[in-house]
Amino acid sequence: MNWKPKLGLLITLVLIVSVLSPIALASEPVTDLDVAPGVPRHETLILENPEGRIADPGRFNRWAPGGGDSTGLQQLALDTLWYIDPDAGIDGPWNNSLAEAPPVYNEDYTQMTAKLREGIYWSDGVEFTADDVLFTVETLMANPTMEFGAQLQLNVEKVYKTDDYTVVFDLKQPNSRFHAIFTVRWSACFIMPKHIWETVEDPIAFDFNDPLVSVGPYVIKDYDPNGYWFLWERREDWERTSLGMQFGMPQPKYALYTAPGPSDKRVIAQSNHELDVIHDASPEGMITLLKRNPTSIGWFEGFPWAHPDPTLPSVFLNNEKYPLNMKDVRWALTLAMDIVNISMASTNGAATLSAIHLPPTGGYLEWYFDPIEDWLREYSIEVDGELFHPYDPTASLRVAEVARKQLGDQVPTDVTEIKKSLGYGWWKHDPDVAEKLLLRNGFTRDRRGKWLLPNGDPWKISILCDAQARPLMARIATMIAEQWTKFGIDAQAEASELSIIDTRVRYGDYEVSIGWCIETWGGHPDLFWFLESWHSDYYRPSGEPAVNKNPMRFRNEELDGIIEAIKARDFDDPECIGLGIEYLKICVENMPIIPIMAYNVFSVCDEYYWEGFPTAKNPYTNPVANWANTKYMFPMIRPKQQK
Amino acid sequence: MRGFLRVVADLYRSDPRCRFAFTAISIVIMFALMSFVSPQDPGSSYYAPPNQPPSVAHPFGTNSRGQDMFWFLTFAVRNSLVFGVITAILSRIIAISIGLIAGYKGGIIDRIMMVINDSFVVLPVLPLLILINFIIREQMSILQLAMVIAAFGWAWDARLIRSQVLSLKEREFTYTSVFSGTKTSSILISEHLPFVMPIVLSTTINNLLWAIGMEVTLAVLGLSNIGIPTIGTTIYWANQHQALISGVWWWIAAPVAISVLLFVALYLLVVGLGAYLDPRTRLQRMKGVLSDERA
Amino acid sequence: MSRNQPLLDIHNITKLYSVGGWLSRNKIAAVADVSLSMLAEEPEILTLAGESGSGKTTLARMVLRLVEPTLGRILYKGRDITSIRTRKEQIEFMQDIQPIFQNPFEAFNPLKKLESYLFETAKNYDSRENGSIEDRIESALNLVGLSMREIRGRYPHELSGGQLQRVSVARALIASPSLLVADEPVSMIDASLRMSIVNLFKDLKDRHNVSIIYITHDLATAYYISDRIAIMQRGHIVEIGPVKKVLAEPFHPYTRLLRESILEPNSETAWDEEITLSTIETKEFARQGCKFANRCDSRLPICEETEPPLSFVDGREVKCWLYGVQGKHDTAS
Amino acid sequence: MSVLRIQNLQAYYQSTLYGVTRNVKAVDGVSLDLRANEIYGIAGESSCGKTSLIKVVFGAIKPPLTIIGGRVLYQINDRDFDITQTNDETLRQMRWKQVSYILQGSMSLLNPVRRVRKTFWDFTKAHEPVIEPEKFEATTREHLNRLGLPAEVLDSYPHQLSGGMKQRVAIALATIFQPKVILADEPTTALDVVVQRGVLQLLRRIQQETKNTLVIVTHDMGIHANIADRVGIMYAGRIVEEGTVKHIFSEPRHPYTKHLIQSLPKIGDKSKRQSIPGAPPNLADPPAGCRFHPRCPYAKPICSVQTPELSPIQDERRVACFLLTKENAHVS
Amino acid sequence: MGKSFLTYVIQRIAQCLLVVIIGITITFLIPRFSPTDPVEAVVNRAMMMGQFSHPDAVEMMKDALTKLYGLDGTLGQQYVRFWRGLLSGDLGPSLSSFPKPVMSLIRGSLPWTGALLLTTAIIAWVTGNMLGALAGYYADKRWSHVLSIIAMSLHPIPYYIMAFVLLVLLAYVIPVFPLGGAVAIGLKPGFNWIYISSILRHAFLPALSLVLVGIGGWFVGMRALVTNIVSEDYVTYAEYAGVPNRTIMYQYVMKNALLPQITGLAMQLGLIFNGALITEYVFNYPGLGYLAYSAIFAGDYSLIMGVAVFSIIGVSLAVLLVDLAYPLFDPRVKHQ
Repeated sequence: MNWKPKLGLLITLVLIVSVLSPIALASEPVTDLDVAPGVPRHETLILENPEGRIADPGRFNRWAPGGGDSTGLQQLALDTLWYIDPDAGIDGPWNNSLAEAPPVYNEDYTQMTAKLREGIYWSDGVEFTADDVLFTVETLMANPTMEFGAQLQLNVEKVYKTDDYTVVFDLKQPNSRFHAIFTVRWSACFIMPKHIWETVEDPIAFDFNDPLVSVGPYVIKDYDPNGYWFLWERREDWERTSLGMQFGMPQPKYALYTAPGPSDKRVIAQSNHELDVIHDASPEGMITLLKRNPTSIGWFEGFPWAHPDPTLPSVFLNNEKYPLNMKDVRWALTLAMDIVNISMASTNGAATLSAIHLPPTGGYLEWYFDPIEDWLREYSIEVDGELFHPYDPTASLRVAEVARKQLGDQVPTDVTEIKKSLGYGWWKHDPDVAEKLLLRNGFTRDRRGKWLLPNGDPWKISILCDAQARPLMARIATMIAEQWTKFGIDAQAEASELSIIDTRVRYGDYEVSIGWCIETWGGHPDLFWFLESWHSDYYRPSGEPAVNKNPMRFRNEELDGIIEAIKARDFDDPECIGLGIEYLKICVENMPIIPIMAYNVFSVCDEYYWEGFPTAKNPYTNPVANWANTKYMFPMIRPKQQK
Repeated sequence: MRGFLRVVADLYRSDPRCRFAFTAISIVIMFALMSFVSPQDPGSSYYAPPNQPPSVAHPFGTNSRGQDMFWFLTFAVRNSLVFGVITAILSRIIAISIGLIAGYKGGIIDRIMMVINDSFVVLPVLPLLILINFIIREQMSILQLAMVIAAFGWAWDARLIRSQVLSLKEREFTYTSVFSGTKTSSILISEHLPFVMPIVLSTTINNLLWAIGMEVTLAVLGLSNIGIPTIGTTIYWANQHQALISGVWWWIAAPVAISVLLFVALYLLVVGLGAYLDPRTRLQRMKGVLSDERA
Repeated sequence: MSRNQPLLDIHNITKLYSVGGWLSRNKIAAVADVSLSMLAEEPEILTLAGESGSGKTTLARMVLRLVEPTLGRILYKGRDITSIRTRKEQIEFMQDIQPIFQNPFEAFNPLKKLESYLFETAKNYDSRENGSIEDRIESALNLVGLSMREIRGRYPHELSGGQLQRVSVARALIASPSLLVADEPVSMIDASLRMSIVNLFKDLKDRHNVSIIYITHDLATAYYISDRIAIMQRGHIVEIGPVKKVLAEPFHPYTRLLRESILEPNSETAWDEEITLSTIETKEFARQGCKFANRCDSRLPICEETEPPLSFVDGREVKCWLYGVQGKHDTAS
Repeated sequence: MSVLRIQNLQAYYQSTLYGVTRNVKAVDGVSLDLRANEIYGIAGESSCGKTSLIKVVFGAIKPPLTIIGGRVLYQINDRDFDITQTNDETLRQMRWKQVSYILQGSMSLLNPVRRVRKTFWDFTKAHEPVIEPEKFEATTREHLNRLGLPAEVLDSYPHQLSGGMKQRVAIALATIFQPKVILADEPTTALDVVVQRGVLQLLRRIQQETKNTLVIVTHDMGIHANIADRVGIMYAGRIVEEGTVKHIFSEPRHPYTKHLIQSLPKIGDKSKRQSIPGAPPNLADPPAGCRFHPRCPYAKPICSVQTPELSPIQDERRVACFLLTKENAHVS
Repeated sequence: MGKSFLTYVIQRIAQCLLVVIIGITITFLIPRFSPTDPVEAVVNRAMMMGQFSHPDAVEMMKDALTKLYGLDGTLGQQYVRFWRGLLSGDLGPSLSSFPKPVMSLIRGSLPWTGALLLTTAIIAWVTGNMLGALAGYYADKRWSHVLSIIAMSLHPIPYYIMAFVLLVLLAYVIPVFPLGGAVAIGLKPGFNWIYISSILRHAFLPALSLVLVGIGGWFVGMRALVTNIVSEDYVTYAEYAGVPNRTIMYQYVMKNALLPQITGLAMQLGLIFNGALITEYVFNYPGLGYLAYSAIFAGDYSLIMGVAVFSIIGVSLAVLLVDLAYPLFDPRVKHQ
């Protein structure tokens, strides 16, 4: 009985069949020519939605929690009065979108008037008018849990129209920056279609899904009931939108926002030409892509490729916590950091450094970095009777040098180019001076060289960072921990989740954390946007939630004066820049947080199906896919002929 | 101790599986111990040229953080091992106590214990671990993580042990001990424990594997203490630097290969040791008379 | 019968078990309404005999408190043994009643040294005589014909079955019990060694005043050592009385069957008539009337319906309608 | 006419366990001659090698059990073969059809999760691959009927049967093809007296009906006395005495046999009986010479040096003892 | 007769209920100690807009949200409210996707997780046991050793790595399978070959990774069981009787060894989340695991609870069913 070979045969057969059958299924090509039935690949732009899977994909109510923001919704379907581009913009950073002109304030900033564009239509054919704006404001004011609701309630005394295209806001108190609510930087308060929403009983519960009426150039065509992808189709009447009206036809007939999964997969997907715009790759992913896929491009043509977001990752120091409440200690910690290594560890050197408390992006180099450079070079602190100049104007050059060892010629050699892409300078790595600063404040070292606090306790620091959603922060924190440890502080990176970090930081339940509380318009020099909450009026001690951007609990009388002065001036008043420079000097002096670099986003675009993506050479907008501003990409890119 | 060494020697000599297992385990342990003489601190980085493939100077290559993978892994393997072993021991203590007591006492105690036990069996462990991690991760040491994971890793094994004890307590030698006036606790420990040892051993390996797997899972999701080098955080960092697709395969391959080697060795050891400890073969060995020859 | 307090007094005990599978379940009485007593001043060896499933082991286990009776009482020296709660009471009880198990290889943990059992026992029970622990162990071993020299450092497998069973007895004796409950103590012992153990039991009774409940299906050894014998069938004692009377001239048809089934080691007496075997045991448990009726050659119509009473006949008690008078009641004390 | 001749068979358990090599001399020079139409009893205590002997005779030789020497010759249907030399396929064909085996431990012989009918089917099918279900059912029922077993057992699972019934099913399984030789190893151990008698009477009836050879191996002398025609007494791997059942029980000659028979209690006889002193030897390290000599009250110096041969002392009677063999009689 | 069975069933169900209640209570309590707070999460998100929000506005928002989410009141009150809702089949609204009912979120993901994991669990179980049984039955053969080593080596490979290596190999180096998702974009659900083949093609890599890692455990367990059973008397007896090896292997060895593995399979369902979460993460598979994962990050108590409740009830039910059905597999089992 020869059953043994038979059984073996049977099992082998089963295994072969089970392996082969799906491969046979796979004979259907993977890189389909069509993205979806009837949606040709070459007419589609595929972008990454960094939010990942959207739990409730059918919810398009952008004004209340739930659903996704960056699914194309805020980029392609919604619109508001004004946009400020973080970069140069197509015709300047300021764009009047639904508004026809910039906001007009009265003398004492208690009234703002917005003039709307005519000829804009909702995708269902209803005209967009002042009624929509009024309705939006009133609805939100009636529902403080909706985004901007509480804020509008606090600001707006009355809103009314003088005609169908003019909206007037009477404000409760003077506010020269009220228009910011309706000005997109990353996002803003978008306008609702009144004719859809007015019948809705509970605006919070409303999904805004049947139909999703768009005022942007695209309408939703289909979406994954499981929230992984959203497919948009260009409106037939695209020219009746502010984008089409101003800049012509958006080129892709379709736009697909997808969540491609872990970062490795984004790289694979783009190599397979299945993802045109990666929101943010890791630096290594970027390098790999450039090696593997000749059509992939970054913001800069060469190193450091990444787009510097107008946000400033910094080392938050809780200014209330001993010993961080001492200026010398904060400075000592700064001088104990070696920016070259931090840059290498976090981004392989592809970081745009900033020694001062503003992100080195957009117009800021010109507005703030150039004017203050000389002052920085001269700036000194007194240590043991000697003057020490802490500024190191060559920091970015040194980074470039180290990076060149690894990446070769891709790293620029031209100083101007380096300054533009890698930043100007940073603070010196000078542990000796740092040591002196500590010693003079009563710190001592134990036998093993570890620092002891003036009260004799060992000095321990744990650096709160996000290892999950923003690995860059973890990489920075780990490197700083390593450097501080070498310096003699018992430092450790403490990874946690974004929601926990945010809450802890807001409540002051931390000593050191990596994050950002300084962010700017990028395309506009106004600082009031983030600086307002640094005013000591809004100071909240640890234990109470910090107001917006002052989690480090910093207050300074001189700064209060500057903030008040900015507030009293117009948004576009050039004097604001001078005041801003004074703000920078105060910060350098006190070092409330240690600035590190711009948030460099490794947005990678694939010029396989499309070309003309925004780059540093042609900086008409920001390629970072989740920004509402990326809508400007659509009329500017061009299909590329495939061989 | 001498007895232990004899057992090891016996197994080593007679069983090729065990010979391989001992060798491999010794290598892994030696490797882990080398962390104590490591010239490199696992907390420092960029001391070596990054992304170097394995070579004489760097047997496991270097990673993108400029760390020598050989020396880095000595720490990672040591910590993962320590973590796994602590978890396994703690959860064994729970599983053995619950299993022995529930099985021996029976009745209402058994019922209550088994309801609790089953409740733990049906819990969705990973989401809960993630949550607990949220609550107490801050600076969670290896020991604390081990305690948390151990708290979820005993239930199924306790059931296995209990079912064995259910039959053991009906064995005559149990009654002999009872009538010798022996206390319940020592009956459980000195009479029943040796019999459940083979099963304890094999569940220990599974538990160890499960625990280290859990740690890797948490780390991959960015949920562990990234400051401590472990197999999990090694993979975390490799992922952050996209080692798999940027060609730095040794960053992932080295820890995976070590854990595969370790576990294959542990399995083989358990098979060999299980046979050795199994009361049946143990008797055969000691008596030299084959059991089928007894009427 | 002496009106002195009995050593062991079993009153109408019953043990019910549930049997059956998924869809059917019955309660069967492993031991049904059994009464029995042993006297204190006059040590005896009482044999419980019967086929497997007759309830003899369950009965013994109830006496040992390893199984709790469903109904009825067991008094040991006048004390209801179910009232034992504390460890102290338990120890006192066990010091008086000790078990000997069937399989000496099973009675000791194969992974433990034998002496540990002896030390453990000696340690846990107070000596009734003076002497160190060592001495008490040595004298118990001497009683069974062994000495510490032969035991020290040995594991169970290193001894023969006979030796092990002696150790088992010695261990029990360390507690100086008044009653030994021996469940098939020689069935696993080789024939060439068996009698030494049997003789040992006899000796213990004769010379050391230990009463023994001896459970066996081997009627030959039962005859050899015991004073009284109780034949059990399907939970009932069907015949009880002096061993010489019961086995020499069995009354109950079941006892007769048992007696006839014995394979005498003598080719002259080889049997030749065939017997009927019961096929389904649980049916026999569940049947009304006499449990033996379906196998009985001399069954009467009444046997099918009504359970026979225990009748006192010719120095023994028999539970059979052939001897019973209707309406006559249980005569067991 | 002999059906089975065992010639100077030596079978050892050769094992190397954790570095210790052992030779357990389970069967050490056994010669037997079994005839058609007889019940041959092999008596011996635990670990005397009787099970190993039966295994070798059945050809169930798996490591560590190893044949060291000797032959096991079957003469069935005019075919001769030595089971120690036969290939697997012949062995498989021969088994159950010609020789079957009832294993010790009836309680676990049946697959607990398989209905008895299926087991019968498997066993039948193994040797009659083309049998049809109807025919199988009919023959099986007839077979059971012949053995006095209810056909309902076919629908049962093993656990639903009593111990005695299981053993009878095992016997029925072993006899479906009416083999010429049936080897039964402790077929009634762990059964009650009454059941035991029933099972033995079944075995005897089968033997009487088919006139085959039944080999019963058991330590229970009562069984031999009651059903065997001839009995071989085995001690420590060797046959020490062989004779008709009558002779063995009425006049045992070997000191071991004598003691064994005399130590058995009998109902109606309360006279004192004694066990044989000492214990059977460990077969891994048996004593030199006659293996019984350390326990033998009649041992002479030669007994510890030379091994006595199993020699005929009268018709149908063979004994291995220097006290009885003529050529050594003078040595005393 | 049937009555006693009924009593048993009732007892067993009561025990199952108790297990469910304890399990759910544990799962209810743990997130309450979590520092993630759904209200704070929404507030943080609002802050992300970069806009200045007045502290009073934030406070207003927080109070309103707390009420809206039903997070006001003591732990006890929340617990009672939770059970009241659960018993009426309502798990409440999701907090991170407010006001979407948790039930409807789960409804969307459950079929995917269920189908993928059940199928792979069964495939892994069958293949693992099959190969394990063969390897155990022919323990002396060379191929048996090789198979064992392979199975044992697969077992310790982390899910993530296994999944990713397969992905890189079969979706990148040799791009025959899609990178992720459950079905091709834009395909309308329907009972047609295109849709079904798309599902199969998308499920292949996730399934393969789960199966490969899952096989090892069953293999090792089965092999050990078989090695024990092979020495059972009834196997020897059947071998002696010349029953063909194949019959012995399947009917005598494997069938018996499978019994403990059946309970194992039911219990295994409890481990579903480990594999599922990572698999879904790597392959963008729209299942419950990833849903739970994001719920945790959003501090979405009600969604966490929802997924946990489903998991606990699912596993308990599976174990209960296996327990009740066990006598069908094993005729010896008596319910007591």
